[in-house]
Amino acid sequence: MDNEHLDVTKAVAIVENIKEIIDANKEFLTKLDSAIGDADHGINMSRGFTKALEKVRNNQYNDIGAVFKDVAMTLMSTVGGAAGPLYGTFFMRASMKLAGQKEADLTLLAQAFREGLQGVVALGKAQLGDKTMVDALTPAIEALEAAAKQGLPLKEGLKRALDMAEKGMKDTIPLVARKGRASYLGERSAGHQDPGATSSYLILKAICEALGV
Amino acid sequence: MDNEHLDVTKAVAIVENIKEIIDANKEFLTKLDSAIGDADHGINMSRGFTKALEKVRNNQYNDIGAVFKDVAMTLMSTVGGAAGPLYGTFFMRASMKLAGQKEADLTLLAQAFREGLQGVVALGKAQLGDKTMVDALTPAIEALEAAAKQGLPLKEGLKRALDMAEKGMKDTIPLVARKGRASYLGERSAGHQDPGATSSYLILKAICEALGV
Amino acid sequence: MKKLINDVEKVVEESLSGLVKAHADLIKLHPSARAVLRVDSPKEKVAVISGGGSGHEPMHTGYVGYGMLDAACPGEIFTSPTPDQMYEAAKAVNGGKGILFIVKNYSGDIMNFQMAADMLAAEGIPVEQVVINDDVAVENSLYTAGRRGVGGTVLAEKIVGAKAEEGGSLEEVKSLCERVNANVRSMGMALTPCTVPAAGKPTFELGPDEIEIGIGIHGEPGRHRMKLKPAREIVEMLATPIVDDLPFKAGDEVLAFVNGMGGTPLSELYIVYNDLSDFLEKKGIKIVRNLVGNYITSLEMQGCSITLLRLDDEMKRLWDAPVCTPGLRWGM
Amino acid sequence: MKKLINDVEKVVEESLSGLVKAHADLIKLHPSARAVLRVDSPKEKVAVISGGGSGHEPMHTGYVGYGMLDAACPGEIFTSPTPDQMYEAAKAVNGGKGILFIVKNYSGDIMNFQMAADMLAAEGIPVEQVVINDDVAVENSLYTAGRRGVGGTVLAEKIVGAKAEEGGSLEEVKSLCERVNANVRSMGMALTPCTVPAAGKPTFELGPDEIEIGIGIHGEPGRHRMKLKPAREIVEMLATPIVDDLPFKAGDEVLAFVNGMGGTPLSELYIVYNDLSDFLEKKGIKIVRNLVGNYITSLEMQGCSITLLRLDDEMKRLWDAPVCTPGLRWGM
Ligand SMILES: Nc1ncnc2c1ncn2[C@@H]1O[C@H](COP(=O)(O)OP(=O)(O)O)[C@@H](O)[C@H]1O
Ligand SMILES: Nc1ncnc2c1ncn2[C@@H]1O[C@H](COP(=O)(O)OP(=O)(O)O)[C@@H](O)[C@H]1O
Ligand SMILES: [Mg+2]
Ligand SMILES: [Mg+2]
Ligand SMILES: [Mg+2]
Ligand SMILES: [Mg+2]
Repeated sequence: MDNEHLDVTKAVAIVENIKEIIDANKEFLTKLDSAIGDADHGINMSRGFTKALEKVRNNQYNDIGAVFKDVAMTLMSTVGGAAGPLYGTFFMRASMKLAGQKEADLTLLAQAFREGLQGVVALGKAQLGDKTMVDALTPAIEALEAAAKQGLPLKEGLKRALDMAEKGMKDTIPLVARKGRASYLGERSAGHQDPGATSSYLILKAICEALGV
Repeated sequence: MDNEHLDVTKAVAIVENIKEIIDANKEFLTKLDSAIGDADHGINMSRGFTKALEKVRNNQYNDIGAVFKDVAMTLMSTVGGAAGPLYGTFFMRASMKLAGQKEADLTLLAQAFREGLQGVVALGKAQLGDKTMVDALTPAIEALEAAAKQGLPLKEGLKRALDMAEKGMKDTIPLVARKGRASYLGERSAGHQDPGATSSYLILKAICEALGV
Repeated sequence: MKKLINDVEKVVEESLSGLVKAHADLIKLHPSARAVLRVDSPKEKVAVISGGGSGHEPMHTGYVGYGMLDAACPGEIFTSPTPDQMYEAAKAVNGGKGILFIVKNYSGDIMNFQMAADMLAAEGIPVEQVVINDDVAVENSLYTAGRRGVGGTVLAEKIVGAKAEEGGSLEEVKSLCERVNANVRSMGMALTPCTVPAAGKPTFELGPDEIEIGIGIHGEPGRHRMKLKPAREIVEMLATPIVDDLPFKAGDEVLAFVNGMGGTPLSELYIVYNDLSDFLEKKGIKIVRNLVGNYITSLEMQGCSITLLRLDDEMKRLWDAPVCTPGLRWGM
Repeated sequence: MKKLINDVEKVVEESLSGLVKAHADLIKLHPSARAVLRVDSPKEKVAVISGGGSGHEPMHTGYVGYGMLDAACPGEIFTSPTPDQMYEAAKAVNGGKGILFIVKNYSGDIMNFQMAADMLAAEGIPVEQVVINDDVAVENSLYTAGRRGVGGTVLAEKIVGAKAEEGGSLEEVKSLCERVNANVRSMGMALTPCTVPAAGKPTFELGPDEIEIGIGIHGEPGRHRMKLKPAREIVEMLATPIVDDLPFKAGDEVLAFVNGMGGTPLSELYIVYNDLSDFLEKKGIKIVRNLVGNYITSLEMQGCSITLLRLDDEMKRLWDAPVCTPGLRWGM
């Protein structure tokens, strides 16, 4: 097992860890969503990743793409709400890039996540600054890409991505939402951290932890 | 105006004073009814005597019976609940005894009230000790009758009646209700003063005050 | 107290005004007395009349119309109506075949309806009364004002109304009503109290995790107060005394009525129905008709009641017969 | 949190189970996907399908049946359903004349229905979508996810369902649905919040004398929070932006829909209807149809919404057409 590649075992560990971290933050995410949404984001995400993990645990995989494809399908059919199709699409598009791959380096991972993000934007039509998950995902994936271009190690790339996701997440606080339920609040949405941006950060954090970053 | 007779002017003053005292005790009666009933006794009684007073004020009377008949009819058609027909009947039966009378002495008053009480018992079928208005009315009317028999002055008779009504009212506290809504509480009705016994006491108190007792 | 009202003194009046405006094709107000009348009350039928305190909507005013009530007399909130209301309503809808009063067993209702019946009888109008007393929560009914009339009233009004509509005589309609009453049992519970507008405060208090089993429809306390339980256990606590009382037996065909107290979402009532259906299935009691919803309420109270009616063929047929009222409608 | 439930994870499942047991003559569950289907969905008609988060009962599952929906796909409480639900439901009720999805405008609903539509289109099944967005409480809809779909959805489902039932083509049914949406406006308010079972806490907080004007059906905050007002003023605050928006004009014939949020007693809704009727009369707007009751709810929330639909002759005729669903029934 090398440190520069994501492989099937690690991919499964990632799913396990996402489930853990989302569960641990279930109430927190729901609380964020109750401030500017409808108080279900943590519940939805926890339900989805619990099912995704069940699915992944009950399967044998030969490539990373297949792991993420199962995650995508499960999220799509169990999360519901806005986050369901968005994260479903994210993992689906990423899995297509990783299809057939037994391992992925930083470059491939960055490409896969970029595809995922493009899917999210195509479906949800959110722009940067609309106070959504896109605000955490975009800088994180840009950081991954930059690190890949500089030939940095996988862990270093992920670490930088996580830092940027965290920054993007926190930067949603002053924003006025323009997409999703929070947009109905208008100015009143400012001052609250976006739940979806937060779950995106937590997912990245789980990936990092699973890979020992 | 003599002190030994009730006349039309005093009868109207009685209605005015009942309305005052019931209004002043509206919340209290409702609170008693909320402990062992449905929290409307004060509201019902206040509505009824407000209307009764309106009616009485808008009329000219030649006899006491007519005053109480208007009170009876108004209570019957505005109070509702258990208290409406009971007090309606009380005043109706009393008014029949007083029909055509320009004044009433203690003896006649005692007879009229006895008739009223008999109407209440015929309609509601409550026995002494069932924790109802009958428990305040019965000893009070017995005191009136006794005072009349002894040839005591009107005011003295009323004073004794009021004392007995108060005692009867307080004696309802430990009783277990067997009639009316409070009976549904079973043992739990013990420890609370009956709202209807309380309004009966207050009506008698208003009569006393109106007559300067 | 937070309510969508204008004036605590005018709650009943304004609500009735809205009701008859919304359903002017079915019902109208009596010109002088506080009573809701069918617009098309036919001559040549027994007039079925009910009434009682307001705050239980849609009962009774919402049940006036084809195949159910000819008139309803609403009192103030939780307060029996007065005899003049029933008297005037009866005079207005009397078609010559007589009047049936369906009365819920509460001291006030009994006395006020009795006085109205006396007034009508004095004028030679044939009038009968049936008192509904289906609430098994009331134990020792010998030492109380007796069992209260609750959910069974709605079923009686529907079935008896259909019988009157098809031309039943006063005697037939009355005895059917007695038969319904003899075969129906109910019990309710509350999650939260309710607030009579004129009182401004809840009629009773329940802790944040307490419920009251055996509650009456005016918030009269019930059999026990206890900690919140799962719906399944609540259903068992309500349905067991109901089943044991009649008793309902394996093979009986019943109408199962899950009623909301006014503030309970429909989704929860269906959970209750689901559990009730399991409960009765285990006992071999067959649900052949059902009614689920807020039909006899206690203002905004959260909670539910369960009513079981043992059906015979006539009752089934009459239950299925067309009904067209603001609160219950099918077949037309 | 006090609710008549067994398990926060199973609220939707058990409630659906109760619903289909109670109305087995009208509806059934899809054998694998979470969807409620008409038992008698005829071939040779456009299948009308809706869905959305649960917690708004009777919408949508209670509107499946003759003359309304062919299928409804309930999500978790306040959470959009997933594409596989709509996909499977559509496959089950597809009669060959195509599928219309009636979608409320929420990001989640839009995306999930869109994915289902893509999946069906990929199989060559003709599918159209109409998004209902009638909530005038949402200002600046350019800078938001747009106006939400609220009370107008119920009216659209009834009218469009009747059109499909009488054999309208997919094109006709769709364009009628768009016409209903173009002529309907709504706004709601809350007296109290509601609690999503899985969350266990109220979705927002309101002081003991505060109300929220312009609330969404998931407890999304509205335009203003203010002190409790009389019903008449609340009606004015809701109806004025509704009337001004379309705008509704003197002489317009409308369907006036006073909806309860789930925990509001019917008596209060009729007071609101009474005030609304006065309000519209002053403006010369004529109520020619109405609906008053709890039809699109937010769990046990207390409050109400007002919806006005400008009617044309076809809409009137289709509104009056027979409908037979658990939640809405007349004419049969
Ligand atoms: N159009 C969109 N594009 C990207 N992200 C979105 C969009 N709409 C909503 N989101 C994200 O989804 C999150 C809310 O998810 P969730 O609470 O699960 O769904 P819902 O709003 O349907 O209840 C928001 O915090 C936001 O980050
Ligand atoms: N059968 C009865 N006989 C005599 N008094 C009765 C009877 N039933 C009830 N009452 C009296 O009526 C009172 C309650 O009156 P009220 O609250 O106005 O009526 P309700 O119980 O219908 O709400 C009781 O406190 C009791 O004194
Ligand atoms: Mg949410
Ligand atoms: Mg009382
Ligand atoms: Mg009362
Ligand atoms: Mg949601």
